Amino acid sequence: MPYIADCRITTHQEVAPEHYRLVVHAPQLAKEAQPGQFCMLQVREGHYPFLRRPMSIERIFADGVSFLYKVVGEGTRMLSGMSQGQMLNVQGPLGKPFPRESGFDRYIITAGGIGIAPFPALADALKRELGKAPEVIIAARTERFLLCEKDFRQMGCKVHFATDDGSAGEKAFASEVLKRLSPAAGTVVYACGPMPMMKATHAVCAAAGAVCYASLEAEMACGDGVCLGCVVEANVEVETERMVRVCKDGPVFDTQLIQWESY
Amino acid sequence: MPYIADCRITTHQEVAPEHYRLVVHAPQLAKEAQPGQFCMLQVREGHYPFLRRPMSIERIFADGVSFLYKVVGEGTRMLSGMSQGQMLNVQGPLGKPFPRESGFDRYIITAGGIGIAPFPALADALKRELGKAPEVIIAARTERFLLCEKDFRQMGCKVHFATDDGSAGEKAFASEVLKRLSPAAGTVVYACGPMPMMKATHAVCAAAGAVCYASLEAEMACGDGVCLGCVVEANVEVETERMVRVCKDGPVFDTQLIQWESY
Amino acid sequence: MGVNLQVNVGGLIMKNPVTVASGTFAYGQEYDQYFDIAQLGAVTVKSLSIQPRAGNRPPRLVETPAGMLNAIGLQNVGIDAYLRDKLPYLREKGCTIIGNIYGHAPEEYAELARRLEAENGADAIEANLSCPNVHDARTVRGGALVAQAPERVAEYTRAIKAATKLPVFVKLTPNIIDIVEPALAAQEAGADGVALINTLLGMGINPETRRPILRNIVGGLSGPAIRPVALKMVWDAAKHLRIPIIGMGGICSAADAMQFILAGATAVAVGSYSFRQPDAALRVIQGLEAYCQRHQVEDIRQLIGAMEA
Amino acid sequence: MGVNLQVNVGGLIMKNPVTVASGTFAYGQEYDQYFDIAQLGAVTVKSLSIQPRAGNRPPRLVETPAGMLNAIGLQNVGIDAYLRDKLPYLREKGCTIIGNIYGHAPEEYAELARRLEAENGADAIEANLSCPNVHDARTVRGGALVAQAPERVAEYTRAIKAATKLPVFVKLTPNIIDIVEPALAAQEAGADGVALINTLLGMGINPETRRPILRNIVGGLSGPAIRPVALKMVWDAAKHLRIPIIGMGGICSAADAMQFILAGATAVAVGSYSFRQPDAALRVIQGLEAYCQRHQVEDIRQLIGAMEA
Ligand SMILES: Cc1cc2nc3c(=O)[nH]c(=O)nc-3n(C[C@H](O)[C@H](O)[C@H](O)COP(=O)(O)OP(=O)(O)OC[C@H]3O[C@@H](n4cnc5c(N)ncnc54)[C@H](O)[C@@H]3O)c2cc1C
Ligand SMILES: Cc1cc2nc3c(=O)[nH]c(=O)nc-3n(C[C@H](O)[C@H](O)[C@H](O)COP(=O)(O)OP(=O)(O)OC[C@H]3O[C@@H](n4cnc5c(N)ncnc54)[C@H](O)[C@@H]3O)c2cc1C
Ligand SMILES: Cc1cc2nc3c(=O)[nH]c(=O)nc-3n(C[C@H](O)[C@H](O)[C@H](O)COP(=O)(O)O)c2cc1C
Ligand SMILES: Cc1cc2nc3c(=O)[nH]c(=O)nc-3n(C[C@H](O)[C@H](O)[C@H](O)COP(=O)(O)O)c2cc1C
Ligand code: FES
Ligand code: FES
Repeated sequence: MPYIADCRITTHQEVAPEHYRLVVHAPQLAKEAQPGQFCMLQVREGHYPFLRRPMSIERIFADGVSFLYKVVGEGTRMLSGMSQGQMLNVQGPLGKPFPRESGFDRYIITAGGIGIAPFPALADALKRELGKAPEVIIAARTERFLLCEKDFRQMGCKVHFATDDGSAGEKAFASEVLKRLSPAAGTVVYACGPMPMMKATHAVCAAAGAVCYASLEAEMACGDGVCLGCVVEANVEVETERMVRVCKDGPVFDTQLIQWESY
Repeated sequence: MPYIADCRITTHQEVAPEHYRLVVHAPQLAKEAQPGQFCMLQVREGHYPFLRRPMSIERIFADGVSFLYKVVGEGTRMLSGMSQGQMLNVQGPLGKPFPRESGFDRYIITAGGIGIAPFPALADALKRELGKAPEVIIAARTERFLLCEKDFRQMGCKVHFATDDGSAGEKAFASEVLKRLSPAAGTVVYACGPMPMMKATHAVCAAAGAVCYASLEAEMACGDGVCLGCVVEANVEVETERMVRVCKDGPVFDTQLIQWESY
Repeated sequence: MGVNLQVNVGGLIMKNPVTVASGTFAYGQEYDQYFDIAQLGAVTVKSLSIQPRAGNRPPRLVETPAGMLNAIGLQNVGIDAYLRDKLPYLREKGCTIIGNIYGHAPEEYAELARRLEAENGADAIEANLSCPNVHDARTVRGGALVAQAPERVAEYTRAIKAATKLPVFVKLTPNIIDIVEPALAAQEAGADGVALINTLLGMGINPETRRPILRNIVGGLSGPAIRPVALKMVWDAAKHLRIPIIGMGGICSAADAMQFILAGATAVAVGSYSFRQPDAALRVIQGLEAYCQRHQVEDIRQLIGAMEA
Repeated sequence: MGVNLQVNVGGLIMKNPVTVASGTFAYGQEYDQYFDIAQLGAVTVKSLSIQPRAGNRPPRLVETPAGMLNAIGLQNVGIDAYLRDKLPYLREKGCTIIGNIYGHAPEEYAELARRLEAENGADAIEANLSCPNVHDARTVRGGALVAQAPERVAEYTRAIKAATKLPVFVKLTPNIIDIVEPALAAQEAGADGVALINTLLGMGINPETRRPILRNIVGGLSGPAIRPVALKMVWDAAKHLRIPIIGMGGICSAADAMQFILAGATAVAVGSYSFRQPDAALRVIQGLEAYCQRHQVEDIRQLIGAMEA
């Protein structure tokens, strides 16, 4: 069950230009959170920004969680100005986690840019719970935005890099790297990143008969299924609805469910 | 000429409950500022609060100025959250300063509550320029809000206290203390505080034939004479206007000019 | 000091004057995770239509300075699923329910009101005659909303009143010259109250892509940004109406709610602010009680319309 | 890449599409302290009336979430003092001037326009038919503003057009169902452009004193809070008008200005935001140039109405 609390910021560091890791003290949240879930952060008191900002849970610790975020607008800029020791109002955990089912032959994570954020927690859980260290594809514009490599390596994951400019790993899209890894029936792929990247990932998986779970993004007001603002169009009806809420029915979806033609 | 600049906060301390002194590094401002003038502070980036906040200049140093303020709403609360080292966007100096004319027999300052803010600079200037250390009446709700006593004593000012609850000095209004000091023709009184206090001060001075200059308050948008939002009603026409702008024609007015009946 | 917060809104007894705005509280269950929603004066549910509605295509919302634009398009489960799946939860909790309804014609509103009464689905009806996101407000000129035409407001109100004995509130739009006209039309047609205001029409464009931010191009503006506009309309209407007003538009705090009550609202609704602060409405209730105590007001009804001009 | 920013607004050549909103820049001199105001596409002066006006009694303004309410009441020096004391400064600087005028009847507007033309007091006329703070918007029902009645808009426009050869822009109110109606009325009566929008009616109450915050009770809401509303009105009007639009309402940045241009505005005005940031309009100009360069647009006129729906 989600809850709302002022949480003390215990660590806040720039991990790459305009990319930050923020750790909050939140024992109850840590106990309930599952990889793939997210929180709504209240960046400021007052009316500006008016809405909370959704952020995936990056890692789950004994007494708190971390977020990994990129500054893209005013809300994230204001967030980046907060200091260790300050209180941040956090609502969560929200949304459906990544399914972690045993019985797959292969577990592959594929992340584009800041889409890497939910995966350290997932890889850790897959390793601990299923004894499977997933293979990880980390894609980014350029080398210095390839994040979390060390975390994955420490868990024993095999890491593949892809960059748009070839500054590290392959000069390729994440979906192309994925394709060369030859996913097949019996493979489960976890994806997060820009919409075109997830669309391409879905296509690769669908062609290969692999299962694909993607964590989608949408503008959110409530983060909790109330406002119906964050919907994406589904291929089939979900509980009589053709529109599915990213916040409550997702953010993680089996990609077969999504009507990718719209993107 | 006023200007706008990001100024580094060099000191920021709570001097009484909910009362703060803030010093900024602003050499140009310090060179131009006169006692009684004020600045418009931009409390935050973004659109909230939307308008700047007017603050009197408390002291003028070689390389900056100080403000003394009370937290009364969200803007001042946000301001109080700023830390030493951060940049504050300051517009100023604005408005007309306190006239500092020689030739008076007596110089009396009378301040109610946070109305004390503009007076350390004024007392200092009177002392330095005219060799006159003014008498000072400091009035407040209760003892711990009597501010700046030490500053005035160091300048050789005689200080009188008045509190609403009698916790220090006389249990009286500032205007009553003033009356007992017997201002007369040849006395100049400088006043700042809540409107009823300034109205009463004007009455005492008018009856005694003393000159009275008061620094008024009004909600301000531009602080620079543009919006016409901050007006008070004048007794006489000032440059063909019956409404005078607190920001540009004031904030310091000869109290004879103001139509006190409205307050 | 004991404070009476109970109000009578055109026959609907609310234990305190605070409800939530339709569409900002779904059917109550989600926010019951954060506070006991039975403490609300009433729960106003998302607009219900006869058939389920998928709503508009996404993107459907965007933040704006001190507010937000939405173009949900009345996505809702439909009256059947509401009565079957959503209502039991609210009734079990003991909530007072305002059933907000939306239809394509007076008959549909009447039918919805009849069903809600017959199946104990609501304790009062709020007729949404003013949703900017369903009629094609993008292209129709000269007032596409029922609430923009007083004679249509009267016609719809009469149809609903004929169909139910429940108190009927009519929800109006701020996109109008004089809010008093449709409000008086509603009153004369028998409405038991008016709900003011729905969202203001607005839009946003992404300059980088040169495309509208909302797929529907146009949406409804809500939040603190519009509060001064809503308050003015409530004050206008209160001067001319006998029937009570449910005031809404940007209410975030008890101080905001007090402005609406002083301007003449008998009850108030917390809307978009619940998205930021799910228990905002509860805090408003607590704040109103504290206000009355601080000001030694024994009965909040003494404050309705008590602004001293 | 050289970028052309020059636009022709119904006969008024502006070297860039950015002016300032009337009443938020006085007569230019104050803000010339902060930047060279001759860089503006035009300076739009505070509404001028035949006689000086003292305006409303204070308090006249209050901040609101992402905006402000004002009830200045068109305090101004009057046309004589303007021509004598304010104009020379603007002319010496080489500013292009939009003379905003306000009167009690068509004849007064005509007279003001005639004087401005005769004494070289403006390069175009903007007729303020929509100030919420002078007609008694507090008590008059059913549309107290000229801009709320298309036939009156036409009458006023014709009177002004008959009096001057200068381009005439008509400034309209957002407190209306369909902005296209008065806009078309203005166009058909010969207006050379419309200015959209004036402030939205609003109010505030201090709950502690139970008194209205503004002495006038009602004021006009401006600032980023109203931007989505203004943008929607500009887009609506642009679809139906031949004459150009000067867009305004909450513009703070070049990105905001671009939204209005893409929606169909030929020029834009920075209003209340200048109070926070006196050189905001200059930054908008610089930002528009940078935008065109980044998007490889050689002529900003290519972007007018270029939103892809
Ligand atoms: C479930 C979920 C999990 C997310 N997890 C992360 C994460 O772990 N790390 C991270 O850096 N970002 C994450 N995001 C995206 C993040 O929420 C946005 O980047 C952030 O809200 C932008 O706020 P802003 O004020 O800085 O930008 P704004 O000024 O609001 O907008 C800047 C740009 O970002 C887009 N944007 C704004 N809000 C959202 C939003 N809610 N969703 C998507 N795009 C948005 C705008 O359309 C605009 O293009 C997540 C989003 C969702 C929905
Ligand atoms: C020329 C001038 C000099 C000033 N100097 C000082 C000073 O040295 N120290 C100091 O503490 N305060 C000073 N003030 C008052 C100070 O500007 C306000 O207290 C401040 O703007 C309140 O901002 P806020 O956001 O905290 O309060 P808000 O939330 O905006 O308002 C809280 C209360 O303060 C009142 N208020 C808000 N803005 C103003 C304003 N601009 N003027 C008067 N009342 C206002 C409101 O009506 C409300 O009752 C001065 C005001 C003026 C006009
Ligand atoms: C996301 C969202 C959905 C809404 N859906 C409805 C609705 O279904 N029916 C309705 O009558 N009003 C609807 N509204 C309007 C609100 O009930 C309310 O009138 C408006 O938002 C103003 O209040 P606020 O500023 O407090 O949000 C909706 C508003 C929002 C923000
Ligand atoms: C303080 C103030 C004074 C104004 N005075 C006038 C005026 O004299 N004439 C006029 O046509 N509009 C006047 N306006 C309206 C503005 O010109 C503009 O239409 C409105 O503020 C919307 O723009 P903004 O949101 O950018 O401020 C005034 C607005 C403000 C805030
Ligand atoms: S963000 Fe409100 S329903 Fe998803
Ligand atoms: S604050 Fe704008 S004129 Fe004084």
